[in-house]
Amino acid sequence: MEILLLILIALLYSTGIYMLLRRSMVKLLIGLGLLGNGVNILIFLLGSITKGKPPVIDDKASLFRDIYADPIPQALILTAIVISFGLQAFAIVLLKRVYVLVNSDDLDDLNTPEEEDI
Amino acid sequence: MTDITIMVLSTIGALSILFAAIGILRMPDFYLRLSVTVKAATLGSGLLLLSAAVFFPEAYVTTKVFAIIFFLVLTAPVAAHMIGRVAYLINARRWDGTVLDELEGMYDKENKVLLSDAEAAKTREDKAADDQAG
Amino acid sequence: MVKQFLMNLLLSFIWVALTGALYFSNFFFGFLLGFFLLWLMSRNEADRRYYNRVPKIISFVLFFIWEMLKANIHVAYDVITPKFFMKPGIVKYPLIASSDFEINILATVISLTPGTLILDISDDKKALYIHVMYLKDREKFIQQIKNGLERRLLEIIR
Amino acid sequence: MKSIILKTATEYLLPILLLFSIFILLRGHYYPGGGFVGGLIASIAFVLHSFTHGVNSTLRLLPVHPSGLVPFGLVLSATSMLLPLMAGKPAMTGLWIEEPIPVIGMIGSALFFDIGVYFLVIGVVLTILFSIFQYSE
Amino acid sequence: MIDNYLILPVAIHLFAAILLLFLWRRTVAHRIVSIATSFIVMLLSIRLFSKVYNGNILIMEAGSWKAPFGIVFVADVFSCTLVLLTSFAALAVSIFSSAGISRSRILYGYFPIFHFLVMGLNGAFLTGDIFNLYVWFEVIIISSFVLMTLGGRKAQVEGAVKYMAMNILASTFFLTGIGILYGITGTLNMADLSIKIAALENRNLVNITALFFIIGFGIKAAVFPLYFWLPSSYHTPPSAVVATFGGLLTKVGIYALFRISTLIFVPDEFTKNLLLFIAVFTILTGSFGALIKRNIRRMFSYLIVCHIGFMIGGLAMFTGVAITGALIYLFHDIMVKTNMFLIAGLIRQLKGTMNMDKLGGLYTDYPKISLLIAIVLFSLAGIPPLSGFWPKLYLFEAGFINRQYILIGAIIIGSFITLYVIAKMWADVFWKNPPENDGRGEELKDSFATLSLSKKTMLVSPIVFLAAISLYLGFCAQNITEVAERITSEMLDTTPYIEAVLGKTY
Amino acid sequence: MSLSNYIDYVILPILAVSLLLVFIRLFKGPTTVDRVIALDLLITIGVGVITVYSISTRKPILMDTGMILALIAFLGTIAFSYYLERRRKND
Amino acid sequence: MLTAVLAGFFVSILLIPFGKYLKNRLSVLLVLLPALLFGYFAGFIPAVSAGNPVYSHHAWVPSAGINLDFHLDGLSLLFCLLITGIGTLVYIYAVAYMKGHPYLDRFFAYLSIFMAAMLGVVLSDNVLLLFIFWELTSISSFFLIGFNNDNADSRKSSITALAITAGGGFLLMAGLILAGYLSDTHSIREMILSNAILKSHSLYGLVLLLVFAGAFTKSAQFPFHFWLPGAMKAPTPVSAYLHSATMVKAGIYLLARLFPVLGGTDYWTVPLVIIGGCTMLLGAIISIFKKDLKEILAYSTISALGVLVFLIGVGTEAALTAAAVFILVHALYKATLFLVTGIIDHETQTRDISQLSGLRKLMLPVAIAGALAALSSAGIPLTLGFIGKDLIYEATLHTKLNFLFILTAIAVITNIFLVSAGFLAGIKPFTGSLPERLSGVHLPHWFMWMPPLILAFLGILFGSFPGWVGTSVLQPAAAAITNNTAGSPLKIWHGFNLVLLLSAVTIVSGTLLYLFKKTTAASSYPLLSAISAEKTFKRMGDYVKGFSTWYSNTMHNGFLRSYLLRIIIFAVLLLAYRVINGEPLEISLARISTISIYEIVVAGILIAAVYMTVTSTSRLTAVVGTSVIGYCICLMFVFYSAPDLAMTQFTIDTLTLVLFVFVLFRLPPFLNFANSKVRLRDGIVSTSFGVLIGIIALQALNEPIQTDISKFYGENAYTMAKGRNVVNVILVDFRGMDTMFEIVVLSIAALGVFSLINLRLKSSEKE
Ligand code: NA
Ligand code: NA
Repeated sequence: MEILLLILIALLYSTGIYMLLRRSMVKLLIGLGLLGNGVNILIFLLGSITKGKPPVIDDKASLFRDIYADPIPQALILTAIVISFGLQAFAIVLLKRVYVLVNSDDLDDLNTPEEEDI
Repeated sequence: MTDITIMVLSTIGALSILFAAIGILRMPDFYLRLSVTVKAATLGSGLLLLSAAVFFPEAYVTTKVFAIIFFLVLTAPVAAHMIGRVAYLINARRWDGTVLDELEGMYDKENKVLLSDAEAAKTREDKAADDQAG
Repeated sequence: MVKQFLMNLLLSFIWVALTGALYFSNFFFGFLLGFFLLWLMSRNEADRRYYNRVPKIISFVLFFIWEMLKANIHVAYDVITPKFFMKPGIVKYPLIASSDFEINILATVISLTPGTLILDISDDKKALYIHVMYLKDREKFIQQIKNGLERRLLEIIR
Repeated sequence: MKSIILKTATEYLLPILLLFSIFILLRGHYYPGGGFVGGLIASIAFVLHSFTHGVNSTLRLLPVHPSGLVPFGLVLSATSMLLPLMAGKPAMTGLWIEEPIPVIGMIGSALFFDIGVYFLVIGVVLTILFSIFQYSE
Repeated sequence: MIDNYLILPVAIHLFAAILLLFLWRRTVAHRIVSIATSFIVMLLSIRLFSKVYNGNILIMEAGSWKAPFGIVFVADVFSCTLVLLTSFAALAVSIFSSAGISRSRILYGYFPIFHFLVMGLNGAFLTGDIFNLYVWFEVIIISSFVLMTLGGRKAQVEGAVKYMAMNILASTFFLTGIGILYGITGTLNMADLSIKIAALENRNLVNITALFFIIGFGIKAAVFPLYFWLPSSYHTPPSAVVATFGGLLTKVGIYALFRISTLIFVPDEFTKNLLLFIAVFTILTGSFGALIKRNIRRMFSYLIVCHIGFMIGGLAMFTGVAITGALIYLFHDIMVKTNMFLIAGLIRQLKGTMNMDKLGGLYTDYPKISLLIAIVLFSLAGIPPLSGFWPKLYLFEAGFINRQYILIGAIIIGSFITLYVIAKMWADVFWKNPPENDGRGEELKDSFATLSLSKKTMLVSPIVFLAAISLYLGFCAQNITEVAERITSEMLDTTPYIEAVLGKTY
Repeated sequence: MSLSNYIDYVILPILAVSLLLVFIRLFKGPTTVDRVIALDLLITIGVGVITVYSISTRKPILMDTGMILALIAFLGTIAFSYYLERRRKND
Repeated sequence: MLTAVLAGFFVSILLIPFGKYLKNRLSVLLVLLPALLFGYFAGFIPAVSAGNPVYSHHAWVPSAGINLDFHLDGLSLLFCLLITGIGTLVYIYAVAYMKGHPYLDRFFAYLSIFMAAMLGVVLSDNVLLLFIFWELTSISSFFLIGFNNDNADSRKSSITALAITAGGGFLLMAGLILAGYLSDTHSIREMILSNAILKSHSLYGLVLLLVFAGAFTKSAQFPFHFWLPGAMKAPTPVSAYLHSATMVKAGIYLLARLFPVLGGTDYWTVPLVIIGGCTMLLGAIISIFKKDLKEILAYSTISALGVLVFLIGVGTEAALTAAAVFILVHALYKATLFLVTGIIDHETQTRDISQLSGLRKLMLPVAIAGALAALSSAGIPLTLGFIGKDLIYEATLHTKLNFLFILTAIAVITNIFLVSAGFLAGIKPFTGSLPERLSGVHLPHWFMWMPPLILAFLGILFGSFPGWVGTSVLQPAAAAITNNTAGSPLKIWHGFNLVLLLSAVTIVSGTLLYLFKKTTAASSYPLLSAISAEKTFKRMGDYVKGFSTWYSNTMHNGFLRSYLLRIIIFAVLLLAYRVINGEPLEISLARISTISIYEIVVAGILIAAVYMTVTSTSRLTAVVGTSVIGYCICLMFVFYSAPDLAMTQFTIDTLTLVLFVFVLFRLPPFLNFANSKVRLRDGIVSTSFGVLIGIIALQALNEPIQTDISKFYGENAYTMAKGRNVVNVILVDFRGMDTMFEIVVLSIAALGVFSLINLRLKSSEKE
């Protein structure tokens, strides 16, 4: 399964980067999203994956009786997901602002000449 | 006994889902796809959930299963209705075999309002007049 | 009043179901929580009677499941066989049900039955537009719903 | 959106979702869930309401403007994080009441922390979405 | 030594920001709370610094969980020096913002976000956990996005989009690095990582992992060829905002680079050469850019890039003398770059523009302010014995010791161009008479003269304050060099750090 | 065939194939509404998959995720309806 | 001594608050500063001439090796006396010259800073301290040259001067640090002791190169000489003081000071002789073609500086003695001539010699001063100039160098031109008939004419009675340069020999040249303008600017995607290098688990969804695609035991979808801008990046996992932190700090969205 995840990671990173290199801001945001997913899976994979053993201690037990999935990568990814949500939400609204300003999502339309500096 | 119950329930459930999947792929127009999928999948998932309720002896799993079924039943028709309505508004193509459409001309598509009978009739007349004039 | 009470009760049951712990304090907590939430969103509805509906509810549920299974098999057959037997159509169904709640339940039930799907409700709440997969006879279909699902449902609700 | 079905559905879904969100919040320490997911579900409840009733109506429903929940959640979490400092302990040290409370279980600073997260997430999501909704309309 | 005191520079900013949120739309209260907070934190930071400098490395084990199990906050001399300098800059910016930030922006949350940003900076300096560092970085990034877009002008949005894209990419690199690091060591505590990484046999993998951090932090530090976001964005937001950015944001990248390079990934030959290459081209790129820009803030932006190269150069040589030089430069740069952008803001208040072609006559109109600005400008240019001069002594000497003549050449070119553009700016902005308005351009007016005395004071006093610190850094260089040398020894021998975090028996 | 084998080698594959079929519809479209209902169906099937998987691994805890899926999946559909109702003619 | 050096700084600081009270005659009080300092340093003459240098030490930045170490020996004393002595006269002169100027306080502040810095340069024993003061002289000179700041030429000249001198300064700094590093000390006295190490070191050449760069730029040596004529934009007292008598001699001082450390080798001699020779010849020739009095003086100053460099380069005892004497000679007569020029300029408003004549009738004391200075410059016997010239010829004739003849010839030719230039500046304006236009001119206040007269008389006095000044000032100075305490006594009369003959030839030829040459502008001599280095430097500057513009605009082209592309390419190159140079990839199966059909299907759907997202021409489809990706990942999280993650991923993805949908619905169509070539390039770059990540992840996967910390969490989650869901316990307890500040991130994002949507600036809120 790890190999499959590795392929997914490679795919998400490369398509994420590819989308970053487009002119459209929507694609840019999608690219950032793909990259974020790629990173999450990478952390998840390298923290080693375990099937069907969620890190939740059984009722009436105070310790794990058998092996369980590493909870740390999960906590890290959770934090990363939430943070990217914050960033992405802000970026999406920024996209809205871009659209209001230049009436397109083409980043080239956004460039402001130096003469307009304050 | 439990095992067999579970097998039966889960098989029917899984097959329902499979039919839904085949349906969404095969059906010739959007409304038919929608019609087929919403309930078959809900039924299928519901049966699978029931088999889980049978499988796990703990009470809290049973309650959880019913909660999930409840949620599914609650939400699926609403979603189907919403998207079906919008599909009609944006003129999703209907299958040639469609035999009747009583919704035809009942929408004020500018304002996305479903007209009452009288209003609709008036709109139809206006339109016919326009056509003649044109 | 009654409806609010019932809603509240429903919420506390859901709470118990969710927590999966059936003891009084938990129920009470769920009740309080539900009361709080309802109070938060308090709205006024005419109060209705809500007694002696249990047998009718059970019979309705069984009827519904039966209808659902029957129709499902019908549809499934059509889906997996190469030829389509269906005769789809959109039917305008004149409503007896009048309150939002009734209409809603009816719509849900109709939608969950394979072969039928609510597309919309007229703004004056007088008619449902139903997409039907096997529309042999419009009038027959309307009567079927009227005497089947809608009647049974209204018996429970009213 | 002018759909009676959705409107009615929302009316019972709103309390159910809210209840569910609190359930997810409180069980977080023991089962999957917690303040985040709980908060997200609660905010989805209001988002749904705003779809059918409009943002202004949803805002009237809420006792405070969602943006007010942000500092409220923050102050709750931050206080539970920093309260131990007053007792001369490092920040984030868990302070627990000895006896478990029915339904909720153990009451401690971690619970308040999670509740803070819950309110904050509701505030954040609703502030973001409602701002965008109002702007788009 | 365990001492929870060290979290206060974070906690107080956090509570101040929350308080400001509760005081939403009360602009006067916002100004007062902000200045008071910055002042209190400055006092606390001074105390923290003296505690650490005169005593041991302090740690706080968050949640009372021992390292490496919990998140540890560590105040060594490096951290608390940066916290201290940040507190100076924050105080100055707070005061300046009270008069220099428009009312609408304050109404829409300028001050709380500013305090979140400063909190983020302090957190980044103090944390001893690599993932926690990531979280702090994100706090910094999101606050800076918001500050950058606050107001929503087109130029601001343009800058913010570029800033955002490249900084999120940086975070991606950083996070990828963390993922790999956790995968190969199973720990996130930096002291623990130090030990585990040193023990790892697959050195190549370690070096690859280091690359992710170098690129991630390199983007944040705006080094060649990763610097593009900086000149794209720093000329767009209000000057008080850019003052914070210019003084501190890139420096967090530098801080992180220094921290990981000394504690976790001790650079091998290739990495050193890479850093050297980066340093030389960063200096040159910044210099060339600064040479051609006619807008004050665009020019300063490139100067930031140029001077980042100096610090990277110090790191690249990786000897005591070199690191000391880079550190002194870092301290100097934080103070002077913050001040430079405040000055840019003041100049705009005085003359209505930041375009050097349209500016002029400041020396005649405001001789005392000009003198004040001259001190800062010449500190930046490294005129001895002002603060910019001292680090170069070390860098040159280190360059000769390590025989890095190309780097020395680059530093000379960088210093020379800095001096040249500063002199040119002095001549154009202060000496030259303002050009006649040909009627086409908009009317440029002095909005300073009409301000109340208290507002004038708020605009000028932070510049005086930071200039005074710069002067102190220059004339009392002995103290600064001692601090820098102490930090260098901390960096070259990390045993005390590791022992402080993990205990004597790790 | 034991129950767990039956679940692993019959039920789960059927569900997986269903997912795949639905995805083909999602991929093909042709209209956005088709994609939207396919997405909705994917999630509903996902609830089933999660349920069966929790039986297979004997971890009822995993069903909690299904609960959330069931409850909020339709929000996406509602949002799309909202969008399609108001959008301009061009996408 | 520290106080003496820093006094100038204190005075200028005091001038900031009190400057406005000094506007008028009170400014004469400022003369006290140089006067007192002169007295102070004069007091050291007996001790120093007796061979007892004075030291003073104050700690400053010991860790950087910079302390306030001052060392007063013969050389320093000579310079100190010049700085303070001429300083006193210039201050007096300036009080009258600048009378009524609105920025008088600034002027004196800069002048005082300069004086202090200059004293610091000549007194520092520590090379780095010397450098600090050195730079301060450049800076104060910058402010003084640009003093008339509304004049564009002034500003330009000041920048040029600063660029040249400070640019050289940076090189000098490097040189001094290198010297300090090689000899392991920053003290010049200690360096002298270890000079053998320095001279034999492989980097000796580099040290010389850097030090020369500093000295040549500062002392206006060819080809860096052009800043000096430009510097004449400064008020005349400044030209007299900085740009002839003192600052430009800092380079000379430096060479002289470092002679015992670095001097005496071929590496030292050859460059100095060549550059000094070129400079002296060129400066002298150009000087007589100039019409502007100040320019004539500027070029003759350049020439004189060339002479000094030349002498130090020659490096024999005689040459160094000659240099010591010539420093004094030149300072006295050139300062006089500048001050005289200043008076003429001040009173007649012109400096064009073709328009000036007969002024002796109106300002006799000035004429006397000018004439005396001109005579001294010409080296007429009984002037100090005569002694100086004699010593120069003596030195050139008695070197052990080759091309002795050429060197002497250059010296003679230079001096002939210098004689002529001196006459042009000191005599020409006063002789002949007085033009009508100038009849209204009158003698200025005695504050102005007295100082040049004093200087001129001193030249005669020292020339006629060289004994005292020779033994007590010049000889110790020469001794300090040669590092030889027993210097040979100063001789005025060498008898009738070749030297005398050359002197005579020089004077006669110079006088003839003065009498018969018609004043012509230098521009009419294309050869001279062709070798003007200024143009070369300007062209170089333009080239650098052009390159910078091209480079910066190419690098920073405004397109986000190209920035990102470069960042990625950089990353790809580095990672690829590391991966390829690393150990060969081994795939160990230790951490590989089995795979099931549902995993393959979910992964397959994910891949197809990615494809759909990337290739879609519809935004909405792309958004649907991203949702599918998210939901597939959610399923994977369920498969791999992460229910909390799955929940969060699902809810957040749904919310993001809602958000996206709301923002998208007014956007115009999705256009594909890139052509297939660009897409291919981007595809290659991004694919290689992804593949590299995959390979690296695989390598990391091969490392054994360490689970100490997650074991700790498993053991303590319930017992200590009272929770069963370990992930949640991590989030709210073990790593609660992460969560705390992650919700801060969310809050800020919400705040940002709120303000981004609601805040619209008023038009008055520009910035
Ligand atoms: Na059960
Ligand atoms: Na909790």
